[in-house]
Amino acid sequence: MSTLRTEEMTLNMGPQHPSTHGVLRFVVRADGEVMREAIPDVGYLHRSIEKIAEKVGYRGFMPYTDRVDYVCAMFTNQGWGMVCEKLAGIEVPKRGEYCRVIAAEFNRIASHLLSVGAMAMDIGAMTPFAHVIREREMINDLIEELCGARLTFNYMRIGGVAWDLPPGWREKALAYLDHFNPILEEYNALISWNKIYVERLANVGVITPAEAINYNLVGPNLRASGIKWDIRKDIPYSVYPDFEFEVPVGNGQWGKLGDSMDRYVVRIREMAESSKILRQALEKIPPGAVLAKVVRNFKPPAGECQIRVESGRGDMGWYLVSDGTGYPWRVHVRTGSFAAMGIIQKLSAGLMIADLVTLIASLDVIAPEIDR
Amino acid sequence: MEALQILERVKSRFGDRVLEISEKKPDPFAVIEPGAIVEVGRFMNEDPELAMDCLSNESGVDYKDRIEVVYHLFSYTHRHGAVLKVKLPRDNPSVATLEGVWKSANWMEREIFDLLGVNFEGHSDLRRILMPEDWIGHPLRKDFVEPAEYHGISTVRESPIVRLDTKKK
Amino acid sequence: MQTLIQNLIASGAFGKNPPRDLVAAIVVFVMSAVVFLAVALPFGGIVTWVERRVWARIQSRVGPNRVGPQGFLQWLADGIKIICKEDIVPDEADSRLFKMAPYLVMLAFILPWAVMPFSSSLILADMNVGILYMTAVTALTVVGVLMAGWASNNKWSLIGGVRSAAQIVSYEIPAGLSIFPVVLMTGTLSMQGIIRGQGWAPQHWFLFASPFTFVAANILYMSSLAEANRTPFDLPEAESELVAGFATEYSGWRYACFSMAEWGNLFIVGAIITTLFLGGWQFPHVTNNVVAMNVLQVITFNVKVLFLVFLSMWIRATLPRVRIDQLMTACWKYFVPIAFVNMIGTAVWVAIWPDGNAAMGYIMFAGAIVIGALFIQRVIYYLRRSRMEVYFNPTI
Amino acid sequence: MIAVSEYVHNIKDTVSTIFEGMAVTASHFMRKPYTVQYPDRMPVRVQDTLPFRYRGILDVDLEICTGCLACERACPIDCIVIVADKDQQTRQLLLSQFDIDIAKCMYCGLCSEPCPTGAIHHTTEFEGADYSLESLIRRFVQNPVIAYKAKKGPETDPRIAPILNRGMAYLDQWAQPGGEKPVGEEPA
Repeated sequence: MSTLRTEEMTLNMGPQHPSTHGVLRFVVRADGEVMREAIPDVGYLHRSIEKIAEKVGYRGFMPYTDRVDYVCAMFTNQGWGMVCEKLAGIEVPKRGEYCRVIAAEFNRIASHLLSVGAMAMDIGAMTPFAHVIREREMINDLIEELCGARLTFNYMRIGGVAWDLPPGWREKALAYLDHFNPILEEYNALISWNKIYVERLANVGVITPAEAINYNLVGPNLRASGIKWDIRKDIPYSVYPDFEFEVPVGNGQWGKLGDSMDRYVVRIREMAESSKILRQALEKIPPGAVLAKVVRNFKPPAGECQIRVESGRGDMGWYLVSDGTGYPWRVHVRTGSFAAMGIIQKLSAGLMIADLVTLIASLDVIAPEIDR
Repeated sequence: MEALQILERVKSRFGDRVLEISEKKPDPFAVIEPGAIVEVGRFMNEDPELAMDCLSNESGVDYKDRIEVVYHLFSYTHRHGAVLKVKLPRDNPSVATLEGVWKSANWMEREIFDLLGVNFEGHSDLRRILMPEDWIGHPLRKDFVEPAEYHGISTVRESPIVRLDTKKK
Repeated sequence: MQTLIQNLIASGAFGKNPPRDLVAAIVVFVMSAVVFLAVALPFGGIVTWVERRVWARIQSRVGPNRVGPQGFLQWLADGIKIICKEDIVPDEADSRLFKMAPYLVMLAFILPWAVMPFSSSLILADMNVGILYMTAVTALTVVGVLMAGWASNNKWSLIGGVRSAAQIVSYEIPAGLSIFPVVLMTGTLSMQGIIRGQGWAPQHWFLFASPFTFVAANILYMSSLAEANRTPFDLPEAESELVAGFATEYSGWRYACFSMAEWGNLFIVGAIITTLFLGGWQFPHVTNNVVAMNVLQVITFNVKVLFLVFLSMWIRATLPRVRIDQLMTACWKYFVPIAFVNMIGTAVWVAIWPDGNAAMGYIMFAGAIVIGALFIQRVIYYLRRSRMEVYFNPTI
Repeated sequence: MIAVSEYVHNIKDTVSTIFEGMAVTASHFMRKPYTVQYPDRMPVRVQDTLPFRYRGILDVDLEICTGCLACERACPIDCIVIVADKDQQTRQLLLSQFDIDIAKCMYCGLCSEPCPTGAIHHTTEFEGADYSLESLIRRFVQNPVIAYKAKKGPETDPRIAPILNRGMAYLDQWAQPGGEKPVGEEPA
């Protein structure tokens, strides 16, 4: 019986597709439901922020760093501030570091909330996303009162932060944290331990520890593969040594180690850890100045340096080369999503189309971070 | 191990192919001869002492007279890192790809090729990553002039505010 | 219906001795027109408004409340908007199939209304093969959806269409198998006969007749959800993967047919399960005025059906979507074997107790109440932990 | 074939987790919706509920603008255009143009930071939609005005004093580099 002539389908998923987070495009070669290969095609959101940095100078570049990763913009602010401080040797006052950690950890919770909610929406449950947006809205209100903006904060400056905590803000933040923990547990009961949800995520896109390191995965994607590595703990920066918190690591409880369910659960646990850090930071914040004395047109000495910040999507490398003038010579950001994108093509062979959506959501990849 | 010790160890191993080691304050680095980068990388990856199992960051920098490719290596086992540099001529910069040693180099090298025009020999799939396929020129080069329009879409938008010139006399 | 026609002719509304079959035809035609225009179509619209309000309440938002009182005319506004929209036929699409598909799907939504048992005498056609007709007709949607998927010349729609064909065809089996236990117990296929086999009180319903029928009811409900493309099985138009699945290329009135059929099927799913397991229109004999009894029966039938429709909205807001291979494993490895066990179990059950075991009815009913109490206790637990203020008023 | 125990475990797991999920959603039926009915069914105007530091559309008090062009230099996108030049006869600084293109502005707050008198500041107004691009350029100077000259002591002129106090209050919000600022005092 002559075999039926079957033909592979080339599907065009994106750039306007509901579940590629931001403008991402995948050329999917699929045989029915099962994919042969998904070739990512990025660059739709490329604004060349690194070229802009060379034109607008050190102080003017801070608002642009919010646009590198607008879901958790505090970390990019912190990264840019720290790389300039390291090059110029500026010492940030203690209270300034505490304000930075508080704002950053709130933003990490908001970023993880969005990524966790978007993953539930991609798998078909609408309600968790609405609950997540409600919680994120409360955090946005808190940060709005702190720095005046909800998404592109521009809260930090070279040498510290722009504003001190407004009066009464501390109590509001602590009240939110008390409200947040039961809501997180309720969210888990609603979707995280749901059998259909676990079935959709377990054993999908398994990344072994060696592969994770070789492909330079970072942050929750790396920790989900069982590697206990968190910049806040292993290369301590800012005031993170003052707080005790553990680093959640994937343990392959639902399927093989390093599958999408592990990445999801690591993010859920990281939110609980961040709220622990926030509680300690809000209690132990010392009085004093929040901004070091930095001359208005900031000119760091010629030279180059690199720092790494534990952002919502993993450790973000800021590499700065300066030639002594008021404008940076070269800025390079290596972000978590860019590293995670490299592995999608290899992982996508053999997955189903519905799994590609899950894989993208579990790697928490967003377009502005990839294209910069 | 301290960054400088690592670089000394590499220098002792490769001798003159490591051109110079600079102890500049924030991050010391070693300049490697372009031809030897793959062996150095493989050595640093496999040597149990260094065990650099991750190419954390690879960036290209365009100095007016030369283009440098900077490799930030890192080791999760020993928790230490090192910085290597390769100096390339500006007109036709090309260096061997490190994709064989670290898979993460694939995307980073494509970005450097796209934005700075450095050709990586032996790269599995060297094409533009961020700019459109038919873009002319490499944007991050210092001498790059932005084209006025691309496929009929103008890339220049004058500011709508007109500055009054009140210089009467 | 026959009794209705008899006393209509007797009352001389149609002159002295009118031709009987002409009158019967007119009455049936008018009744079905009324049912179609006054119940089926408005229901398809109103349920969209109710679903959006229920969803909104679950997602701590408000839902449509601007068009008409509390947004009640929202569905009318949507309907008019969608009818005024231009319905485009993609040029490479196979236009004849493309235009036919929505009407086939609409047909599959309209035909089951013929055997819908609203009350003891209010049924369009009391066939003696009622339930068989119902399952056969609901399977028509496969043809329509497959045609839509293929004809819109869009790869995503093709995947949506093929997925839905596989899903509906394979979920016919457990649905069919779950109907057998009821047919075994009542011995008839006619809808009215099945309902007359049950009493009005819950312990006389077939749902609690035996553990087998209880499980059969759940399997029938889940598989009809799958046939109606509802979560957790709404793969054909999975928003996050296939945009809108087979209905991507449709717009205007043709898209309205698809969405009308999809939401209307909820009523049909609810009606099948109410007739088979929840005692249909059975109501205690309070008055012997026939019209009043019929009205009460219609009310009980609709209340039960609307509760099941509400349940499917509630499930859709809570559960995520299964993947295509999990869908197939669920059907062939879990639903079909258990449905067989139920069928054999009921056969043995009927052999031992030909007219049903009353004690088991009470026990099962008590078990259901215990599960309900446990559920309410969990709800109160979550309410107290979240410390959000309690608020019952549905309007805002 | 998977073991019967795993088969039953799967079913039990599915039923119990769906039961939990339904309980959570059921508890949401009894909760107050979190959304507000912006723009028309609001108890109080949104702009008044926003915090003091909210970075909305820019506003300039020309009475206390000293014409020092600090904001124009600080703006990374050059969307502020000021023309202020010394008038030969009266030796005074004349402000003849002060335009801000709020379509291009990214509300980053870098301009209001260096302003000595707090003339340029963010309001809590955010509804900037308009019919023409032209009207998105906010022109603050109709006819040329003399720039404000900061006096040594407190401001005497009763008309300008409240505006200056408001401006300085806005500036107090910013962290003074290196300055020890006690926590908690908030301008009225």
